[in-house]
Amino acid sequence: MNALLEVENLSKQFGGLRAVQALSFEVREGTILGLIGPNGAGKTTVFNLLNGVFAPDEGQVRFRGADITGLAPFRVARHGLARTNQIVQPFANMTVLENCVVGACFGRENLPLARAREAAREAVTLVGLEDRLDALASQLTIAGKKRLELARALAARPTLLLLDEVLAGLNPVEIERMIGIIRTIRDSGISILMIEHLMQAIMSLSDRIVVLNSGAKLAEGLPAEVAADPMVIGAYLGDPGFVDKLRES
Amino acid sequence: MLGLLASILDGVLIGAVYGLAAMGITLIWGVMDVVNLTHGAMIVAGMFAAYVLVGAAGVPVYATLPIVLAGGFLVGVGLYWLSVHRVIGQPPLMSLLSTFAVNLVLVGLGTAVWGTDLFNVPASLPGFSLGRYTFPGTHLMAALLTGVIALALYFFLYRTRLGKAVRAVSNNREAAELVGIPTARVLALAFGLGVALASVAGMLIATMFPFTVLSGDAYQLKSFVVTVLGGLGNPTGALVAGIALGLVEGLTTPFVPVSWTLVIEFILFVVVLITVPGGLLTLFRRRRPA
Amino acid sequence: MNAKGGIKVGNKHYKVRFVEYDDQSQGGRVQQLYTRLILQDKSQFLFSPYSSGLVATAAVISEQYGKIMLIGGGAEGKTYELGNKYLFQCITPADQYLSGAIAELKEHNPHAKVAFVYSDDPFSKAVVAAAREQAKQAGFTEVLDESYPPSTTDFTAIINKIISSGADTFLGGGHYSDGATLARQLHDQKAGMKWVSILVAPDSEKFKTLGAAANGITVPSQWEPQVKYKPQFGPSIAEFTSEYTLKYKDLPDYHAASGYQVGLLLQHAIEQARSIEPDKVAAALNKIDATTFFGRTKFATDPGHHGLQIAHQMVLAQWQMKGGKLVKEMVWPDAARTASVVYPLP
Amino acid sequence: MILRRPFFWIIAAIVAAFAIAPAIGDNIELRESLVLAAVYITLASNINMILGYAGYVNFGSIVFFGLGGYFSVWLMSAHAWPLAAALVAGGVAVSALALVFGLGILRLRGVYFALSTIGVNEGVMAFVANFGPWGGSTGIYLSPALFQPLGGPAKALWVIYYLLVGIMGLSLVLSYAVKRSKFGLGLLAIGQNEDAAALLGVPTPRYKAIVYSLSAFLPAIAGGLYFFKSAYIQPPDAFDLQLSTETIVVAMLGGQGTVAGPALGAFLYEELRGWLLTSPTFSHFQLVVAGVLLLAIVLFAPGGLMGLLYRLWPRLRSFLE
Repeated sequence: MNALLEVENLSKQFGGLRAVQALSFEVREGTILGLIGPNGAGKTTVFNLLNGVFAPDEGQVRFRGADITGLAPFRVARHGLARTNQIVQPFANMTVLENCVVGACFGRENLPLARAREAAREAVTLVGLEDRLDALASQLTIAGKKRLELARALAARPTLLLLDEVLAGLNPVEIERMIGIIRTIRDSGISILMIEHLMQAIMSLSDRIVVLNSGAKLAEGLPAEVAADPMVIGAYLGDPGFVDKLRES
Repeated sequence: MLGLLASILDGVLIGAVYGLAAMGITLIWGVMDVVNLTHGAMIVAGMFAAYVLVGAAGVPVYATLPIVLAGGFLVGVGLYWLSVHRVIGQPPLMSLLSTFAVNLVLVGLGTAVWGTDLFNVPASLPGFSLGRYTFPGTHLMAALLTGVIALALYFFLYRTRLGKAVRAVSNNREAAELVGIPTARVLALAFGLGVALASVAGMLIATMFPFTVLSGDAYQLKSFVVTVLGGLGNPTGALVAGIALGLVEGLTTPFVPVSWTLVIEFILFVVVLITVPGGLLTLFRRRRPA
Repeated sequence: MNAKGGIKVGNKHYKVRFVEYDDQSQGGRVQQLYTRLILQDKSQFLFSPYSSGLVATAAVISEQYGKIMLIGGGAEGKTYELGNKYLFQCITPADQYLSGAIAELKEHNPHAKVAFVYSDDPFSKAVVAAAREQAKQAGFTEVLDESYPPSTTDFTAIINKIISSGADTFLGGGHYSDGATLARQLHDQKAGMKWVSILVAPDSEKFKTLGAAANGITVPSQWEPQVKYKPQFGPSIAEFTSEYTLKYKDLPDYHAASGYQVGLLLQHAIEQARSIEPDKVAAALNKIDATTFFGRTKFATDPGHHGLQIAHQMVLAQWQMKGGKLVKEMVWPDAARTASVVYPLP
Repeated sequence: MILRRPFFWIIAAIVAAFAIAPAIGDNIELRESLVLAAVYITLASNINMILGYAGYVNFGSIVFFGLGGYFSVWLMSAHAWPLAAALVAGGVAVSALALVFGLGILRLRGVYFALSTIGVNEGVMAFVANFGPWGGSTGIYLSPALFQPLGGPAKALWVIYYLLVGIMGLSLVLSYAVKRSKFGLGLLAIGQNEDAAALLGVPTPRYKAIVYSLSAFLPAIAGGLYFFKSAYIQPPDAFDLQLSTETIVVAMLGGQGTVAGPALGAFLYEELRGWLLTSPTFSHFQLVVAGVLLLAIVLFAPGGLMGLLYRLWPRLRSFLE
C-alpha cells in the first residue's frame, strides 16, 4: 500500500504556544487513520495545517507525491483533499443540493455545473439526505447538518477525506448510521483521516491510530496497541505529569 | 521654526477633540460590532444643542457640557432601541443601513429646521502666545475637557461595576449573558455613551469653529479615519490616533499644499486598514501569545 | 405682477405663471426637471439653477429646445465660451469678484502683501485666478497661495502659515462654513491682518453672530439693499427692499435680488421685443444696456463669449461696529458707498 | 442555453418597455425620468453582484461610475475620441483599476472592507481634485459641439438614452448569467461563508477580485454616458458618496442577491424620489421619507420586496430570480 499523505516534521507556533511540534505520520491509500488526543492537543490545528488554513512554521506535507505545504485552502481542495468542520458551517440560505453542488464544482474534479449536480445528488444519497434535497440547509437538524457537511465534502469526489468530529453531538442511533456511512465511503476507495473523541467508534473504524498530546505525537500503531499504551492512558486520565514521569522512566 | 512648533501644538489640541469624537464610534463598535453612521448627525446635534442652550437659554458656554452629555446619552439609548437592537447579531450590512437610515432622517429634519446657513457659538477665553503665534483659549479648554472626559470614561470602564459589565459584554456576549448580565441593556448603555461622546465632541468643536447642519459629514469621515488608525474598538487607540493625526496635519501643512492632505490621509487610511487592521498602536505592542 | 395685468406685449397681456422644483444640486435631476419645465409645464422662459456646473447641465436642455435661460446664480464664465445661444448671465462673473477689494485696498496700502487662501472649488478658483493677476497689476506682492479642500473644518495650521508668510492682507474663502471659520480663526489666532476679504460667507446675515471676529471683514457682493443705483425701469431700490421685507419679514440678500432681476430683465426684453418668440427676445436681451435697481446690465454678444455679463459691477461690503452693533456698510464703489472703509482692521 | 430560460425573456421585456415607452409620442419628459431609473438599475444590478452574491458591502461603488465618467469625458474632450471608443476605453480602464484596488482591499472582510471602500472613493476624489489633466476641482466642461457627430443635442440625448438602456439591459443579463454560472455559485458560497467556501475549493481571492472588477465595467460606461449627457464633470458630482449609499439602499429595497430585486428597487425608488421632489408637500422632507422607508425595510423586511413577493407567492421563485 502506498502512502497517500505524508506529513513530515510539521510544527506550528502561536505566539508562545507550541500548537504542533515536529509531527510526522502518513495515511496509506484505502485506509482510515484515526487522530486522537485530549482536548487542546492540537488535532484541529493539524487539520488546519494540512488544509492550508494556517501555513506551518516548519515541516512538509506531501499529497500523492506533490508538495502541498502551505498552499491556500482552495488549492489544497483541488488536489483532492476534502474536509468537514468540527463546528458545522453549512451555506445556510442554500438548499441541501446547492450546498453539495458547491463541493462538486470546486473540488478535485472541478466539474461543470450540470455534471456537478449529478455528483452532488450521489453524495446526498450516500449520506441519506435525498428526501431533503430542496430544503434550506438552515432548516436541517444538527444531525442533518453533520451529514450535509459530509455530503458536501464527498461531492468533490476527494481522494482523502478529513473528518473533524463528525460523530460529536449525535445520539446513539445517528452514530450507528454515521459509522455505516463512513465505512461505505472507505469501501468506495476514499481514504480517511479522522479526529474523534468517541473511543469506541474510532477504535473500531480506524486501521491505524496516531495519538497527539500537547502538539506532539505520543504514540502510533494499531488500535489495540494504542489502547494498551500506558502513556496514552495517562494522557487521557488528564495528568500530564504522569506522562512525563512515564517518559523519564 | 516657531511656526512649525505652533502648528504641531495646536494640531495636538484639536486632534484630541477628533479623538474624543472617534472614541464614540470605536466604543460602540467594540461592544456590539456596529458602525454607527448616525455619528456625524450626533456631532451636529451636539453643536446645535450648545447653540440653542447658549443663544436661547443663556447657559454659559462650558456649562452646556453636562447637559449635552446627558442629552446625548438619552438620545443614544433611544436610538439603540429604535434602530439598532433588532439588527444586533445580523450581518454588518444591516446595522450600517439602519443607522444610515436614521442619519438620513436626522439630516433631513435638521435641514428643514435650520436650513444650511452657518451658526456660531460665541466662546472666547484668553489664550497664550508664542512669538507671533497664538493659541486660542477655546482650543486649550477643549483639549483639557477632552482629557477629563477620557479619564472619566477610563474610570467608568475599569473601576465601576457597570463599566466592567460593558467590557464583559464586549469581550464575549454569550458568556456575559450566562453569568447574568442583562446584555441588551448594557448594549443600550454603550450606544448611549458612544452617542454622548459624539455630541460632546460636537459641543466642543462648536466652541472653536462655526458650523452648518451639513458639517457632520466632514467630522464623521475624520472620525472614521481616526478610528481606523487607532484600531476599531480601541478607545485609547482612538484618542492617541486623533492626537497623532492632528500632529501629522500640523507637521505637513507648512510643507505640503493643503489640498493634498486629504489624499495623503485617505491613502494612509486604506493602507493601515490593509496592513494593520488592529490599528497603529499594535505596531508598538509586543505580540502576546494567542 | 399678474394683478397689474401681466406682461404687456404690444396690446396683448401675458399672465405669468411661475413653476419651480428643487434640483437637490444633482446634475441628473436638473436635466429631468428642466425637461419637465419645458414639456409638461410648458415654460417658455427659464431661470437657471444655482451653480456653474448645473447651469452647464441645464443648458444642454434649454439650448436643445431653443429656450432662453437667464442665469441668476453661477458666476463661472466657462459656459459662455462653449457657443450657447440662449444663455444670459445676469450677475457679475467670477473674475470680477475681488477687483473692487483690490482697487479699494490700493488706496490705503499700495504695497500690500497678500495671502490667497481659498477653497478648492471651481468658483473660488476662478475668482482667485483673476484676482491674482489684478493684485499683481496693482503692485501687490503675493506671499502665499494655498487652496484647501472644501470639506476643511480647521484652519489653525493654515493660519500659522499665513502668519509665517508675513502677509498683511487676506483674500479668499469659498463657502459658508469655511469662510466663517476662517474669519473666526484669523481673529482667535490674532493673525494681525490689516485687510480681510472673504467670499460668500460674510454676505449672510448670520455672519454677525461671529461678533468681534466679523468686525472689519469685507465681502464682495452682487447687490446689497444699501446700493444707490438710479433705475431706468423697474422698482427703485427702496421699493424692492420694502416690498420684499413686507412679504418675507427679512432683508433681501443678493440671491433674492438677482432672482428678481432675472425676472425684471425678462419682462423688459419681452416688452421691447413685442413678442415671446425666443429669437426676438434674445435679440432684445442682446441689445440691453440699462441700469435697474440691481445695477447696470450688458451682455457680451461676440460668439466667443455670448451671454457673458460685462457691465454689472460688484459692490464691496464691510462689517463695521457702529454703537456696539455690527452693520454691513458699502465701501466700494463710490456710487454705492454708505460709509468710508475702516483700514486697517480694528 | 440562457435564451431558453423564461427569466431572460422577462429582462428582454423590461428593456423593450424602456426603449419603446418614451418613443411613443416622443415623450421626452418620460425619457428623462427613465434615464435616472436606468442609471440606478445599472448601478444597483452591478453592486448586487458583489453585495448580494459575494456578501461584500461596497460603500464606494460610485468610484467606478465617476472614474468611468472622467475617462470617457476626458478622452472625448481632450483627445477627440468618438463616443463609443471613449466609453469602452473608460470601462476597460476602470475595470483594470478596480482589479488593482480589489487585490489590495479584498483581503479585508466585513466592516473593514466597507470602510476601506469609503477610503478609496474619498481618496480618489481628493486625488482627482488635484489632478491637472482632468481639470482638478474645476472638472471638465464639454462643448455642445461634441453632440454634433450624433446629430445635435436633441438627437444625441436620444442616442445616449438608448445606449444607457442597452447598458442597463446588459447589466441585468450579466447579473443573471453570473448568478446561473459556476462563478456565481462560488460567489454565493463566499457570501454565505467564505471560510467554508475556500475549504471546498472555491478560489476565493480570484473570484472576489474578478467580481469587483466585473462590477466596475458597466457602471463605468454608464458614468461616461451620464456625464457626457450632463456636459460637465466635477469631483463632488462624480464621486458622490450619497449616490453610492443610495445604490445600496435600492438593492436592499428590491431584495439583494436576486436579479430582479435591485432593478425593481431602483425603478420604484427613482420614481418615488422623482414624485417626492415635485410634490409640494414632501419636497422638503424627501430625505426624511427615504430614511424612514429604509429603516422600515431593514428592520421589518430584510429580504426586500422580492422577499415579500416570494413569501406571498412561493411559486414565483421558480421563474423570477
